[in-house]
Amino acid sequence: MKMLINVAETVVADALRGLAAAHPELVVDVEQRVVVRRDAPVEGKVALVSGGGSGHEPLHGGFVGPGMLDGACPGEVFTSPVPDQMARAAAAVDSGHGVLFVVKNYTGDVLNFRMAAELAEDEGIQVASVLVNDDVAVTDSTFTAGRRGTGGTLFVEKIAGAAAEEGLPLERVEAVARRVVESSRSFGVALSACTTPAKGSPTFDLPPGELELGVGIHGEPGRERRPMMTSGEIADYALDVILEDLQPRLPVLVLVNGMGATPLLELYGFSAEVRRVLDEREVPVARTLVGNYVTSLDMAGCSVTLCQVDGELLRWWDAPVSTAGLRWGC
Amino acid sequence: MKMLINVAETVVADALRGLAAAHPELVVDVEQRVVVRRDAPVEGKVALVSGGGSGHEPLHGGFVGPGMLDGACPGEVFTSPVPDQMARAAAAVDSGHGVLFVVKNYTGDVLNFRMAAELAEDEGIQVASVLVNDDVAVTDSTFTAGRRGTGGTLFVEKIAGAAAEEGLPLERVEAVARRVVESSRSFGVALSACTTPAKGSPTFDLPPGELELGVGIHGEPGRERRPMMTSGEIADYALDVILEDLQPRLPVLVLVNGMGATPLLELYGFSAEVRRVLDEREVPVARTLVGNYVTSLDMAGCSVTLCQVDGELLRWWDAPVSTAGLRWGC
Amino acid sequence: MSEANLDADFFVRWLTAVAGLVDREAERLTELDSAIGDADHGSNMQRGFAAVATALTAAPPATPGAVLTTAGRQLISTVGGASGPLYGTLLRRTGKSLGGAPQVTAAELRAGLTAGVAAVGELGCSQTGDKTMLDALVPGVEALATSFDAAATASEEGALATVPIRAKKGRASYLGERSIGHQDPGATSSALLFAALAAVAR
Amino acid sequence: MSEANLDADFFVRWLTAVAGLVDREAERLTELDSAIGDADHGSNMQRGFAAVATALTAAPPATPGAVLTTAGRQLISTVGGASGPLYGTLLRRTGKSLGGAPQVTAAELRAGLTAGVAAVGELGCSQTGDKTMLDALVPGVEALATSFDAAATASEEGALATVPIRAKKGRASYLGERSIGHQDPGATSSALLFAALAAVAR
Ligand SMILES: Nc1ncnc2c1ncn2[C@@H]1O[C@H](COP(=O)(O)OP(=O)(O)O)[C@@H](O)[C@H]1O
Ligand SMILES: Nc1ncnc2c1ncn2[C@@H]1O[C@H](COP(=O)(O)OP(=O)(O)O)[C@@H](O)[C@H]1O
Ligand SMILES: [Mg+2]
Ligand SMILES: [Mg+2]
Ligand SMILES: [Mg+2]
Ligand SMILES: [Mg+2]
Repeated sequence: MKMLINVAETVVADALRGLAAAHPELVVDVEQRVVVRRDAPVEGKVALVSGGGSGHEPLHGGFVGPGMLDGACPGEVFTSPVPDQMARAAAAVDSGHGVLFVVKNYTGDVLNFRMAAELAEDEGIQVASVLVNDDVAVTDSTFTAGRRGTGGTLFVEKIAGAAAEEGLPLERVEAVARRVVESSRSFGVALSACTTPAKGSPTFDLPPGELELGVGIHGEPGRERRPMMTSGEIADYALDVILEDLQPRLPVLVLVNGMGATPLLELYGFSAEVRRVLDEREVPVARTLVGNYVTSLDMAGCSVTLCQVDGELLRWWDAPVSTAGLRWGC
Repeated sequence: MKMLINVAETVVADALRGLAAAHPELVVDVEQRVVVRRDAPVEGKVALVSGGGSGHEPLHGGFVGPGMLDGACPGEVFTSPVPDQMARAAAAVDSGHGVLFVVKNYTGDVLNFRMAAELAEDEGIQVASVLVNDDVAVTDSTFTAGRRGTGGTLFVEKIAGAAAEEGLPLERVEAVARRVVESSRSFGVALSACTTPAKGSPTFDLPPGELELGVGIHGEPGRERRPMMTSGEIADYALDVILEDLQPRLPVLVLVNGMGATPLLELYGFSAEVRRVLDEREVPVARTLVGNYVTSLDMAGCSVTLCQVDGELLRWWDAPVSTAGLRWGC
Repeated sequence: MSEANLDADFFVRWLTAVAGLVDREAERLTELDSAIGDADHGSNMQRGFAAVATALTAAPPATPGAVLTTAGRQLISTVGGASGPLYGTLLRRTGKSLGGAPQVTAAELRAGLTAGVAAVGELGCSQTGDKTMLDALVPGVEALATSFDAAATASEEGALATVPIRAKKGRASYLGERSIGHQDPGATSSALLFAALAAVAR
Repeated sequence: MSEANLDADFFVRWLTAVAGLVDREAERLTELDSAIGDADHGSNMQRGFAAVATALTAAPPATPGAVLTTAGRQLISTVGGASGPLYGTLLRRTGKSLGGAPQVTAAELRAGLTAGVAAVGELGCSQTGDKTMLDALVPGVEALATSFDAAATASEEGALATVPIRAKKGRASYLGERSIGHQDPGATSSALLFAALAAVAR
């Protein structure tokens, strides 16, 4: 498998060097793998820190900046970062008003962030954590590690980031983040598997004429495999699952997210089908975002995330944000 | 080849429906395939119209909005749009101060835009055109159709768009656009071929262990094929070709552009190597943009574009822009 | 050359026949374009001539000139790419030079096509030997002086003769040396125009 | 169980042996993780134990407890993923329960490991039968009551016994039924810990 890399061992460090070169508004510690806003700590503001395995770019490093995250910690490809990174990030961004950890629900992320919270609290930093688990493809039961965190993470980081920017205290920013988690549901499909630099071959086998319904962002298997479907059929299927679970009573934010290798032309076509289904189901759409935001390296496919929002959450969604990966209003 | 589509025949129309649903700030005529700013025509402003074959998204439809294009005309996948589209777009955006056509140098685009200019002029619209031909992989001689237009198009549309927004008259906006063309050079590489929906199989054969140096954004062949290279070697090669031709005396804008299927993680890593080479060559870098902007469907690979800028061009580059694909400062 | 007068209906039948031929040969045209272009010439021609046939059937123009200008306008409005404006110009210019006559002679058609082909070269800044549609159009029009069948043969031969040429215009020119050994898709579709003309004239 | 006293050097040799074994088995661990996880367990363990070996060689701690807490800290700081905190906690908690003694008996080690393994279950909210490292750790520690070799055998058997289990924790749990028939990578690496212990004790 050909990749635009030097060697597998340095992909994360190389990417961080590139991020640093392109974004002088970020402080990138390539050695320690910590990305923070240049103006951190922001006086009087609760800070948001997230992180996770690399390979999902622009998540999370691309979401560091005014209106979203204060710091991010990239791990090895598809491997949770270590607690030291998160504790270091927390120390770099804490203005004394506390830090919210935004954690995607994977065992590794959960455990490492938990340890990081202990380390940070030892340093006198007030820490709260919110667990993002929006992936309805996984049954949340005592028989699984619980729903995975995927596209909903973007909504959590954006909306809680705006709430923090407004000066809300830690408990309230945490509560906002939790509200967003409770309001978000995602479903992903893969048309092809992704290839990690370390392994060099696809992480799973997907026969030519089939697609994986309910795939995770690390190529985790989904609910089922089916013969290839049209984008209209995929939208019907994905929204069926999401809407059954979410049962929205409020307008929704829609994220049509590319997994990495699916052309934007196709993503926009798919989002037309998503809108069709939502219209048919009489679910009002407040905003739609289409693009590659929570990716899975070079996987072909997409995910849909809905987040139902009241006026307050919508206002925070619309609030200015200025990051490498998401930017508006400023 | 699996695609996230309904049928090949409707991909462009489907994508336009999706664009319309996601972007209420655009007026999308799905039938006539014209995308314009909702506030067009903007009083007192020269209007910019571009277009070309689809499959390069977000180019051009994703660059319609304040600070950049007033209108865009998407053709069939990899096929120039027809003159009627461009003439219609020109009529929709002209405030009486004239329209600048931004044309990528492909025979089809050139001929169709030329006819569109005649049609528009017949309607009393003042039209100027600028030809973007930044691809140094093609020898510009009487034996070719000339250099192709690729990544430089983004610089032209952004910078001339800012100049137009400032109220410059048509001849001066045209002159600015021409200055940007003269200051821009691109070079692209493919790690894999792209697949058009109509054909359904890769547009060219690239053996597993090789890459195509100097590829075009429609999968046109490049200068040579070589055994796979590291991202550092690719950066050395591409910038050698570009710098030999451009010989910049001013700081440069750098665009590290993904062809579609290359993960952002790799693009950032590659841009670190681009910066290394520019540092070694003592070429000062004014700004760097990394992402998928001028794509080639699901091709894996990237291109680099340099544009040397004086203070004025840099100011226009930094000026606010608010489009689906590029947004800052507003 | 026969003295038979060609009326509007003849021209409608000609272009409808082209539409049929292009439909049948679309895959081959795309295959040729795939080798030295961007694999769309077949679908481009199909889209264009289907629109031509529809327009001519819906409201058949009264004169040969009007048939051709209408058809040319349809091509320009529906094809895009390089071939749309070029073929559109070919038919429009030919149609214009036929004027408003209700019938034309084969000689008049030849004169008209000569003007049309010249306009193609002007628009495309191209000439024979560049490995383009001109390599089939020019010999085709010349042989029209003999007969429709001769024109079909000559344009077909012209298309075949593009194989060893190195492309100087259009997308194929990017290939340089590597364009040698492939038949030009546009020249191939041009030969279909003359094939249809001969068939309809029979 | 032998009465031999285990000093800091013994623990350094143990963990260095683990590093060697993990290095040798990395590909197999990743292969196992590829089937029911995300194909990184081998490289995770390699990275972690390489750092442990380096740290212990650079500045060998004076007591068994310090060796283990240092090693655990290294794992936590370098591995990431699920296995980093879990193995890190295992070694740290074991080390802490050994206190500051310069030498410990095998029985004391077993008591320490019992506490360490309990901490793993607590941190991971997991228990034996969930198809995790616990399925090798728990029987391994139990069999330590007999001998180091018995512990190696028991943990190896525990790892093998994960094959028919349906995963309830970690990444493999997403697979549901489809996790059945594959050996758990973490249980497999846990067995390596005991294999190294037995080898060093011989
Ligand atoms: N400058 C030109 N002059 C004449 N014919 C040209 C020129 N450029 C291209 N062509 C013709 O157009 C054909 C390609 O048409 P088509 O594939 O439909 O358009 P595109 O190249 O835009 O994809 C070529 O095979 C060639 O015959
Ligand atoms: N909750 C848990 N409790 C105990 N062990 C666990 C738990 N979750 C995962 N594991 C162990 O971790 C192993 C996976 O480690 P690794 O692949 O390094 O991390 P990740 O799953 O984050 O990629 C699994 O095989 C399993 O033995
Ligand atoms: Mg992992
Ligand atoms: Mg084309
Ligand atoms: Mg073509
Ligand atoms: Mg793993």
